[in-house]
Amino acid sequence: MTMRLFIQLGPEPIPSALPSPAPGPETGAFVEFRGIVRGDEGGHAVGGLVYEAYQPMAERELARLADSLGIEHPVHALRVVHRLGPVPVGEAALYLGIAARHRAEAFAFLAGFMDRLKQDVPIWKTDTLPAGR
Amino acid sequence: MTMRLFIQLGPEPIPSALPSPAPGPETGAFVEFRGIVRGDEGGHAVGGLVYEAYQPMAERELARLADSLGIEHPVHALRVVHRLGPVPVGEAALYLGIAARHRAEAFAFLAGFMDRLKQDVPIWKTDTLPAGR
Amino acid sequence: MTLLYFAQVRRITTLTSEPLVTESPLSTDELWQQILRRHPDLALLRPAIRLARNGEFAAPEAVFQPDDEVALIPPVSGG
Amino acid sequence: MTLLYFAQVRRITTLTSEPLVTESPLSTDELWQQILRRHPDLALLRPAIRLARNGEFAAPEAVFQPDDEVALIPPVSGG
Repeated sequence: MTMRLFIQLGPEPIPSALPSPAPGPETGAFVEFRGIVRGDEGGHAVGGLVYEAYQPMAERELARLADSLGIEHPVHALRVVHRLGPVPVGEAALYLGIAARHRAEAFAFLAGFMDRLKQDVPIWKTDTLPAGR
Repeated sequence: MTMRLFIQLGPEPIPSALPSPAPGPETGAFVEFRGIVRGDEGGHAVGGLVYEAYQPMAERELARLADSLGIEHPVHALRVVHRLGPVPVGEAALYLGIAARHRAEAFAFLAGFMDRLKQDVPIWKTDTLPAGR
Repeated sequence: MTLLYFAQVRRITTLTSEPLVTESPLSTDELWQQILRRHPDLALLRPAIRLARNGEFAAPEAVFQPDDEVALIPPVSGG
Repeated sequence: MTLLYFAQVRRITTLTSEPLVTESPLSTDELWQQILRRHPDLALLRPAIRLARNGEFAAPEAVFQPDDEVALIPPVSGG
């Protein structure tokens, strides 16, 4: 099975709604995850975080990760968006949208993808923004 | 920790975007799941499914399930929407939105909630709609 | 007592609900005897049906009161 | 060879990239010797840094060519 894959890294805010990456009649489960910047980082109040990427490698690693996980947990399609630069508290730094036939594949893919993203994809939190008042 | 809980059962289509049930600065993970009607059911092409509920009990069971799972996997808030009546292929019959501090709680809550929803909540697929052409 | 029928159960009874007049409380077995007297075709499905009393799953030792709302819950399939 | 620096590594080198002129291919150890000669303060971080060669993680036995793009990848923290 071929997985449809959409990868996007950039400074734009992540939209509050993104279409399913595989809207066909064979999709029974659509799971979305947003990693949201919290108002505290290491115990300190912050106004946001700043993300940086080694962009071409990050995109390639994300695609490789998707392909490799897709063998174990076949899903129809994946959309990954990672915001770069400053991200204010309450906004999403990361979005994943996974379409699959059944929820079990989608859940397993999601958990595995997040674990490996946080190990192998060259994206960094490099700074904090000052907390507002 | 108190969980914010929004439960809605009814015939209206589920919106393509629903706000996070806990948009505060303490939320680091927002997971959404849509159970979507597929174009095949038991090997036959269908145009949709018809859902029926014992509504007051279903709402109570959903709340009870959320409370009980929230002890094991503390999350900030849950929104559950289940569409009733006819649901065409490609549209969502079920929506879950879970806000939590970390993704691990949200993922565990989501998987556990789905397993138990499919055992204990009095909602049924009662019929299929004829496949279009 | 009001009996509520859903999904497969409703297709067998061809009713969504019906009254069951009883003067005294009924045990689970007594209630099932009354139900099966009216709808013998439910016998096959009985092992899969859970009873709910006033909107909550009833324990096997539950006692059903004359004014209870009792739902027959066949295997669920939501989501 | 072009060296790329990110995150903690960039804060130590105070550069995002710099050229490293070499006539012959370098082993991982030889490359690190060159890097640490320029930026000795990276020594402490070295065990945590993975090298990427032309956008892919390099195996320990990798050989770095004069025209490669080499990135120093400190522990990542995306998501």
